[in-house]
Amino acid sequence: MLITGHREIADNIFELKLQGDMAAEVSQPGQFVHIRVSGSDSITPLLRRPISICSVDKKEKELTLIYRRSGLGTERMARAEKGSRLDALGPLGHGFPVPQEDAGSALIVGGGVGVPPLYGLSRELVKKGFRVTHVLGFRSAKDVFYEQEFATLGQTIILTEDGTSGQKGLVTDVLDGLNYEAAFACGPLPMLKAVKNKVTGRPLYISLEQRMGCGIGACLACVVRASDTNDGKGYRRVCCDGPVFKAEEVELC
Amino acid sequence: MLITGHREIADNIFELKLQGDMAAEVSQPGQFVHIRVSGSDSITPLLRRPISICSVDKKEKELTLIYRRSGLGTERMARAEKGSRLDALGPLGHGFPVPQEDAGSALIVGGGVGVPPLYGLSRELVKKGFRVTHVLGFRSAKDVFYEQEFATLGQTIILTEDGTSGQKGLVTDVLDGLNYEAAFACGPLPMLKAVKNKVTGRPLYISLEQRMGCGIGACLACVVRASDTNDGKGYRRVCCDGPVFKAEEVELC
Amino acid sequence: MLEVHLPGLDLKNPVMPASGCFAFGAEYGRLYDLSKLGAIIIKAATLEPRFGNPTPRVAETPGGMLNAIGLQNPGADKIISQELPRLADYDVPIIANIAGSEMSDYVATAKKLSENPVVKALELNISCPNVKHGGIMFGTVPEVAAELTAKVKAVSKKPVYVKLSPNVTDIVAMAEAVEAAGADGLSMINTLLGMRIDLKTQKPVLANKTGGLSGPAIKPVAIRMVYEVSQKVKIPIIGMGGIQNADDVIEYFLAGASAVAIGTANFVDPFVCPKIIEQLPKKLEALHVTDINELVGRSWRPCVKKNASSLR
Amino acid sequence: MLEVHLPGLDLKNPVMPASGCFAFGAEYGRLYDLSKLGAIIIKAATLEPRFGNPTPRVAETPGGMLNAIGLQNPGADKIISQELPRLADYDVPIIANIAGSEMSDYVATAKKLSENPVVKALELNISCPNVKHGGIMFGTVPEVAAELTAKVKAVSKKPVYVKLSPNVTDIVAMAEAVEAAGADGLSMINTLLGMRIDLKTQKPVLANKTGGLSGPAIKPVAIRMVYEVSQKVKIPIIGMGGIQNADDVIEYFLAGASAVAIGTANFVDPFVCPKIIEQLPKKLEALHVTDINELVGRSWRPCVKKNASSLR
Ligand SMILES: Cc1cc2nc3c(=O)[nH]c(=O)nc-3n(C[C@H](O)[C@H](O)[C@H](O)COP(=O)(O)OP(=O)(O)OC[C@H]3O[C@@H](n4cnc5c(N)ncnc54)[C@H](O)[C@@H]3O)c2cc1C
Ligand SMILES: Cc1cc2nc3c(=O)[nH]c(=O)nc-3n(C[C@H](O)[C@H](O)[C@H](O)COP(=O)(O)OP(=O)(O)OC[C@H]3O[C@@H](n4cnc5c(N)ncnc54)[C@H](O)[C@@H]3O)c2cc1C
Ligand SMILES: Cc1cc2nc3c(=O)[nH]c(=O)nc-3n(C[C@H](O)[C@H](O)[C@H](O)COP(=O)(O)O)c2cc1C
Ligand SMILES: Cc1cc2nc3c(=O)[nH]c(=O)nc-3n(C[C@H](O)[C@H](O)[C@H](O)COP(=O)(O)O)c2cc1C
Ligand code: FES
Ligand code: FES
Repeated sequence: MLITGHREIADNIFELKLQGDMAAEVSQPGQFVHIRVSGSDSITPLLRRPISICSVDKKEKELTLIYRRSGLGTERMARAEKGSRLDALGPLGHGFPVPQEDAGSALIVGGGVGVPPLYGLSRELVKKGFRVTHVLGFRSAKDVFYEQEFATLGQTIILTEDGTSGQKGLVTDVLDGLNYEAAFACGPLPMLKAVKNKVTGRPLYISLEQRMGCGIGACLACVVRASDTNDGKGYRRVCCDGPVFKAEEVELC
Repeated sequence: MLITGHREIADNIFELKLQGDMAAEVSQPGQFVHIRVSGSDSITPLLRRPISICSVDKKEKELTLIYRRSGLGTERMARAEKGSRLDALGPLGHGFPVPQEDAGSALIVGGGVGVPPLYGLSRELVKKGFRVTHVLGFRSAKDVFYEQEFATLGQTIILTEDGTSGQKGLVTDVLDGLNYEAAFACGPLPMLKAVKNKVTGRPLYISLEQRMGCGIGACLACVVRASDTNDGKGYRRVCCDGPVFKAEEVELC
Repeated sequence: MLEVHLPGLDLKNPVMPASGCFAFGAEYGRLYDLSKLGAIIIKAATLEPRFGNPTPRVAETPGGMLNAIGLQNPGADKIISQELPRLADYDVPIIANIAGSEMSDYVATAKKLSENPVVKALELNISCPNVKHGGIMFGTVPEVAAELTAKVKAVSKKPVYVKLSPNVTDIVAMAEAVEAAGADGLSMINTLLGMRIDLKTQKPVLANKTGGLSGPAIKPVAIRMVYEVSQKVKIPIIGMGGIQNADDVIEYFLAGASAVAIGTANFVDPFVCPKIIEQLPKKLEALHVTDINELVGRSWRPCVKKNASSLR
Repeated sequence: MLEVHLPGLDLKNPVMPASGCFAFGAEYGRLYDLSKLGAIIIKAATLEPRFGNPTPRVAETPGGMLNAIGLQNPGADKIISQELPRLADYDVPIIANIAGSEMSDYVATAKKLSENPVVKALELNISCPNVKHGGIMFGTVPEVAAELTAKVKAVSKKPVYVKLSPNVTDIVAMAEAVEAAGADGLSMINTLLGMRIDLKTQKPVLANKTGGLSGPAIKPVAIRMVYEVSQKVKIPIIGMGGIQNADDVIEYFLAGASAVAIGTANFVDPFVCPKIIEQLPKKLEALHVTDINELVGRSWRPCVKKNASSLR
């Protein structure tokens, strides 16, 4: 796909815009693309990198991704220049289900680079008439991104671990007082577990991360155990059965 | 070094200009640089590529290289853009000895991408007052380069295997009639052998190619046998004892 | 020019996805027509279903990857009832990869799968580095490998290709032992045993600690083994390990392989198999080769075709 | 924080160039001060001079390289008379790598070199894949390796590190055998046996046909072996194979190495050794480690330092 925009929006956090026909195929917020960072004749890094679709602009045929520069692959990705092309496979996986009717109130909980797909989700929910509350946790002020974007969609509570921006604390510190009919979360595993404990009696959808090989369901690298011990398969693949699951469908460990 | 120029001057033949302090250290025509084509965090291609210095402009601190795009490394090299930087180690090796006095007549014989270092050599010889004759062989018209550049330095006989440019034939076809006191050759091994057979009773210097590891004399990848069976070491390293040798010093096989 | 005939396998071309990298074809079948493939080697089947190892199950390495999937599969019966019928719709031979912990598992699984009409050959996986029990002796002790091969041959209705492990001192001894025991062909190589340690956690990246190294990094090891073994055995070799493009396929043929399998590269480019199949004829023409079978073992065969000198 | 003490070796840092990749230091000594290095493992010495193999002797592979130098060296006597005196000028311990075709060669070479005051330890190369005679049995049969080790130990005036070959089914058995025979330490790993075939000539690129695979590609295999062996032996391990940067050095320490050697990377970046030595302290600080020796084997040691949890 063609890189139509690429900028650092927080400390080591990049917003990447990609234009191409794939945009038309995106069916749910929370799907991801699998990016080949190396050139076509390079073997470093060998594997593709999964990055969530943050939002999609079907008219402009444009996807927005947000990623953190951390290891070899994302460091390379950060060097990709506007105007050049990126080999992206997708859209992959099953994202967040957006109820087609019965608008109501939704809670969105995100942590770190788990936040991006929730932005696209929130836009869809708001479009459908939902009242959305966002609870977004970051390590520090320098890591915060998209605060304004979320704020225009609904109430937005920012937390940082060190208190340098928004409230000091973890996302789970503020969930108790909130009112919502369904919840959606994406972030590190400990956060998802804590959220799962807090959100009871209402549907909770979570997006998982797992190291991937193929990204399309063939290698079984990315499995998680199904919670139901009588489940026929016993597992789910994050890449194609997920990355989004109902919280009770899979074991978080 | 900084890439100050890069263009295709014949079919798959590129002229690359590099600027940097290394230019000041070049001491002989026929020395080479060892180029790391991959980025600093890439492992493809892993090894450096040896490319002869074609000519040096000490005032502009600029080296000119000419190379053929053939495999993985030179294909990458061909994509390097003017203004970007290239990791080059050098100048390496011992080049052609340019007699400090006793100007006379010299024969220069080159084949294919063996031609480049001979251009710098010819310039030096002409500067010292030598009368230089160039015999340059190529496969076909599309492979010929630097014909004009050589012509301004002295008589230049171009041969192509298919006769599409200059005379049809091999460089050795025309050597017999020529007059010279010393000869210098660079090109494929069969050519060097043939030249060695033709040039007798006069000093002949040849530049050899060999697959390299380190490029500086430490790994012994690039050895050739010494002709003298009583030679203490029994071998010479192309990268640091050469790449230029007196024809009788080493075995050509 | 790409047709290849091996025991039990009439292939329109010699390119097949490697076991474990293509599941049972459903996923890649959504991307392209599986009938383009020479064959499909399906994921390892065991007698009982297996869940496999904990995650993380993959890790990236320089020019390669480690995996420790641990033979996750739904078991032979479900493969037969749920996966093979779907594959019958394609015009492509299926090779069933068989694994187990005990000889009896292997034998029972081999019997079942070899009786299925969709399965055209078995690939006996004596080389999986990622399972705790069994496996290791089968793949590293020639006598044990030979015994297992003979037992499986005794029950199999289809030709048996034995998949060798590279983690041995003497690959030729392994190959000769299973050939003598009746193997119809060899698959080489399975993964090299490797490990990567995460500097942050200071522990192995893989939950299983060690894993199998695949990808371009291992190609020179595999080529060497195919080269050595093909000179010593008469049965054909399906070569694999690090194939990324048509040139790599030709390198395997020159080394002595009669067909090839592609694993890791499918993850890098899901269309790599059909792409290579499409590129091969052009590559062969450039080498003045009219039949890919001519290339088998050319790197060591003393007598090369008359026009070979013009190729240099 | 980088000081390391091994049998016979008091090193200011644990980083040394690997044998065969640094000759006798003269060439790299022109680029930087060799006293910066932890030690230098010099090129393999044999009793008699050797010319080595025909060229081409190196070939590039994905993420690695093959070499078949063939132990070219001027022989023990010339090394002692011409190379060692020059190395005496540096403040850096020298480890002499010893090779041979017969046990008696090894023993005689070991005796000579170990008597030289510049040599602080021997590295017994039982693993060179590139010589026709000898070598292979020494490096692959535990009993033979043990016998050789014992014989060399009997004559050596200096500690003996045995350099193991990765081309074996059971690296732990090899390590345990040479430890029992008196080895003071291990060097792991030598190169993996590999091959590359040239599509144009249709023959192996190397004149020797096969060669030893080194470079980043082999790192996961080496890490796995160091991890396995370090849990089973009490003698220290000099880890090597594919080290390119300070992170790789730390990965080797976590796996169980007590020092490291760097081979191929010197060809890619001639300053890689001093660069890594310079970067290590910063890397260790980031891991809250004050002494690199703390890291040895941390990936498998059950009990990690109290502050370890903060590192994750
Ligand atoms: C479905 C999904 C969606 C994701 N969406 C985003 C996103 O929107 N923004 C973002 O910043 N990150 C996202 N991640 C995490 C992202 O994939 C990793 O940060 C990235 O792969 C790290 O690559 P690297 O080369 O920088 O790190 P390296 O350490 O060099 O990676 C080495 C290997 O480990 C894998 N790996 C490392 N960390 C992770 C991880 N957390 N999850 C999965 N694989 C990993 C890499 O893919 C690679 O194969 C997502 C992960 C998944 C599974
Ligand atoms: C001293 C010296 C000077 C040279 N000067 C020039 C020059 O001025 N212009 C030019 O076009 N070429 C020159 N060459 C040849 C040039 O080095 C090779 O063409 C180049 O290394 C090929 O790299 P590649 O990645 O394109 O090919 P690949 O086939 O990918 O290379 C694979 C490996 O083989 C080595 N290799 C392949 N061909 C040669 C060769 N002919 N000589 C040495 N190593 C080789 C590569 O360096 C690499 O390590 C010179 C070689 C030497 C030894
Ligand atoms: C994720 C993954 C799973 C694998 N599973 C199996 C398997 O079930 N059975 C088997 O025989 N080989 C298995 N292999 C090994 C491959 O079939 C192949 O032998 C190996 O990966 C080398 O080829 P490559 O470098 O092209 O991947 C697996 C490899 C990978 C990467
Ligand atoms: C060109 C070359 C020559 C080598 N020569 C020797 C040698 O003489 N003796 C030896 O024990 N190992 C030798 N080796 C092996 C290295 O010492 C080292 O074990 C191996 O290359 C792995 O490390 P690396 O990946 O950092 O190169 C050689 C390796 C290379 C690349
Ligand atoms: S990454 Fe291969 S199955 Fe999910
Ligand atoms: S290339 Fe290493 S000695 Fe010449």
